[in-house]
Amino acid sequence: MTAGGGHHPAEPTEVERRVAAIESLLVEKGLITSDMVDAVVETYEHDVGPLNGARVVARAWVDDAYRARLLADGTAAVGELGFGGAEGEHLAVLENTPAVHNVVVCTLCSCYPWPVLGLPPRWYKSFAYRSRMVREPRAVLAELGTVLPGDVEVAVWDSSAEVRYLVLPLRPAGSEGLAEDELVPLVTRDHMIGVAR
Amino acid sequence: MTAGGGHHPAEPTEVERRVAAIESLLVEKGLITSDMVDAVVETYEHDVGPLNGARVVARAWVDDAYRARLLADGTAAVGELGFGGAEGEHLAVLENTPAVHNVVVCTLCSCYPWPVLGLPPRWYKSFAYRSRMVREPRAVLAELGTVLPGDVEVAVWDSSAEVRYLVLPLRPAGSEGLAEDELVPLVTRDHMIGVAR
Amino acid sequence: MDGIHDMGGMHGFGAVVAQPGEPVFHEPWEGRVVGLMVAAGAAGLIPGSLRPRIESMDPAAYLAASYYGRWAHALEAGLVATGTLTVDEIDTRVAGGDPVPTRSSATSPALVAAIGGFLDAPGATSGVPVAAAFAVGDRVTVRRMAPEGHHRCPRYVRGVAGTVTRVAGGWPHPGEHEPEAIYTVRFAMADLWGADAEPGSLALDLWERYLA
Amino acid sequence: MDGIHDMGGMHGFGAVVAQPGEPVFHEPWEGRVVGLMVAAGAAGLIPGSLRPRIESMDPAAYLAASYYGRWAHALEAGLVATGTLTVDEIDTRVAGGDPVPTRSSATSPALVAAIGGFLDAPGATSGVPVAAAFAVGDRVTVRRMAPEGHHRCPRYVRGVAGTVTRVAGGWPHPGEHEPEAIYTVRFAMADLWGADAEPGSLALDLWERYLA
Repeated sequence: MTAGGGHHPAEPTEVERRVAAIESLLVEKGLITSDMVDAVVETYEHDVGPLNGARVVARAWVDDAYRARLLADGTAAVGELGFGGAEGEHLAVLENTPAVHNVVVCTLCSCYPWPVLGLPPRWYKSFAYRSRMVREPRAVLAELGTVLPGDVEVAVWDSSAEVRYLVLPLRPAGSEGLAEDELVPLVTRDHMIGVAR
Repeated sequence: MTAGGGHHPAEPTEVERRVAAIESLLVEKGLITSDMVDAVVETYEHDVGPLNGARVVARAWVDDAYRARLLADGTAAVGELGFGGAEGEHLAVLENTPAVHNVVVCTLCSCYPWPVLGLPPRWYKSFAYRSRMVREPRAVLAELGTVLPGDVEVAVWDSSAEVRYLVLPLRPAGSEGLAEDELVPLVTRDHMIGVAR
Repeated sequence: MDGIHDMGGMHGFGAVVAQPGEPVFHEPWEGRVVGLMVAAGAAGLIPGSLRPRIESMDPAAYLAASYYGRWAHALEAGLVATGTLTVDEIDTRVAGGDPVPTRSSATSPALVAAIGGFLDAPGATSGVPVAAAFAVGDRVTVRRMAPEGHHRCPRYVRGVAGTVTRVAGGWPHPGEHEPEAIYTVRFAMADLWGADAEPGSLALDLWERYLA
Repeated sequence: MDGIHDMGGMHGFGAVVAQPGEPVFHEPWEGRVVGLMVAAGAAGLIPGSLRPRIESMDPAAYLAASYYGRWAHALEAGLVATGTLTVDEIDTRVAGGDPVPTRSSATSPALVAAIGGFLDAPGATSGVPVAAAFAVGDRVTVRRMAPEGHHRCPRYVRGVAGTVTRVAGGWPHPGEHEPEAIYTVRFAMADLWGADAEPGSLALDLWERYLA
């Protein structure tokens, strides 16, 4: 994406105009350069996304020692694969089991483990998700297409302080013969937030 | 006031247009008549307001037996003076004393004792008043110009259910020689909500 | 429901600003919306209560609207819910119509009298006599809950212990028909808001089902 | 502050609707606002945290804005607070300007690298070692409070008892500099939302000052 290069099917909105005005003023004053902004946009549009997390999960599925390190110190183990940084400084990994299903929300804001999942989707940031997931997780999961058996315990994590959470999903039945690289595409963002099982 | 007879210095707002549309449609369908609406507007613009409450308070100040009846059964005692009706079906009167100052709020809505105070002022309905009066009454009272001595206990009443509350203020010092009719003008709406002492 | 209307204790709404000499209605439409609500009620066009309709507004719309703007929403919602009007016909009239409402040539002395009766209806300080599980002086704790339906138990008292100061009588809980005891319960400010709260007390009226 | 952002448990916000194949940024300006926030931070133009600036938005504006709309508010508020820009000059540019931002001819390889460094900075799962009053397995109760300042203790856990499941280490509380212990505390859903709540548990991370 280049700066403001998108087409505008409708009139620019007030917020769009204000953001453009701020960028123009900062650039014209020489306080920032366009390539600084571009670098961030490029990073989250192309480099940092749920594929990072999927690689972490696939490694944990095939490598028990890695899995143990991941659960003991998420940040360090994720760092072994080259991932880390803003909003992932303090990562903790929540292991799903046949008995327990973990799901993550941030009621106060929309905190999210950027280095392994990228930037959050709209529904994660929605007031509906933020308000409801802590009170009626099964109802919200069902709306998102995930109906959990009654004997699975739901554990909700509200990432209210410094730690960001990543769910380690169950390895799918029937995937025993697959190699690490073949497992990666089976892992979705929704698995790692916990809204898919 | 006649229907829609106010001048419009600015373009009619969306809500103004919708209310006018609703009134026009109901009238044109013969479901209501304009004089029904007029009667309500007239009632609250001219007939029912804080002067009613002031008469109740003045009576209580000069007539101990009335005061006792008022505190025992607000609705009945207010009814003795001819006041009653919607949002005053269940009135309770809160007596200020040198030691205790009462103040009324409705956090969930803006409940208010209409028959004795009329319709509430904007600040009573404001989100600021509704949110803050139950948490920091002294701070809010001070913003409204009422600084209470530290030794006066503040008792806040959130009219959350069916009862509506009216504060019976302290009779002002120096008013001992005044007759009931002379006391009436000393009683303000703010005294009877409890935001003035 | 624990909706946006339940704002007791919240920060962020700014200062309380009074306007000396404020009129009863700031704009003519404010008076009309109150009049329409009462008139439509007297004419049997809107059953049920205003408040659930206001509380079910979209929260952003709730905060953006004025008090009588929320009444206007509830008026429309009530008339649409009963099939008295449709959103389409209101939209059409708004798009093409005059902002000055049509005046009827007819008058309704009987209904105007009925309105007077409604507005002047006498009542009683207490509800009907009813069995009460708690007595004045009892310590009670407000239950934890998250009701979907309309209720009158603000979040800020949940889990807090207070003292019954009055057994007010019985009224039906909103949406029901059988009376249930209501208690005035007094809480210490520090129990609601922490040790650094302002001193003093807060009282509110709670149905028995809210208490343990 | 216990502001509009503290919405855990509230009703009224509707259904959760996912959009399959959603782009990272729905509009170019959303990407620019994230980029500007990071770039302005890297250039030292905005000290302090994003969140207090978002939380202090007018509540109606908060609910009316999108997520990146709230970032845009915080970006502007931060730049104005430091005197980097004025509201007047932004308003003037908005009124007269092009919605396509000016592109600089200059580049900043060093600052771009610094951004890369910021975005890739390694960290640690736990904060620094710090004295901790509670241990794993302890029952703790969240204090009643009503803090004016930025904090991370949602209202829905106030007064509720839970169990410490992890002593996470020490971090400074927002707005402070000395580390203080953070605990992961697990609550039973029924203790938060009442006897008819969904079964299960809820965990969150709480600074020691929030607990008793």
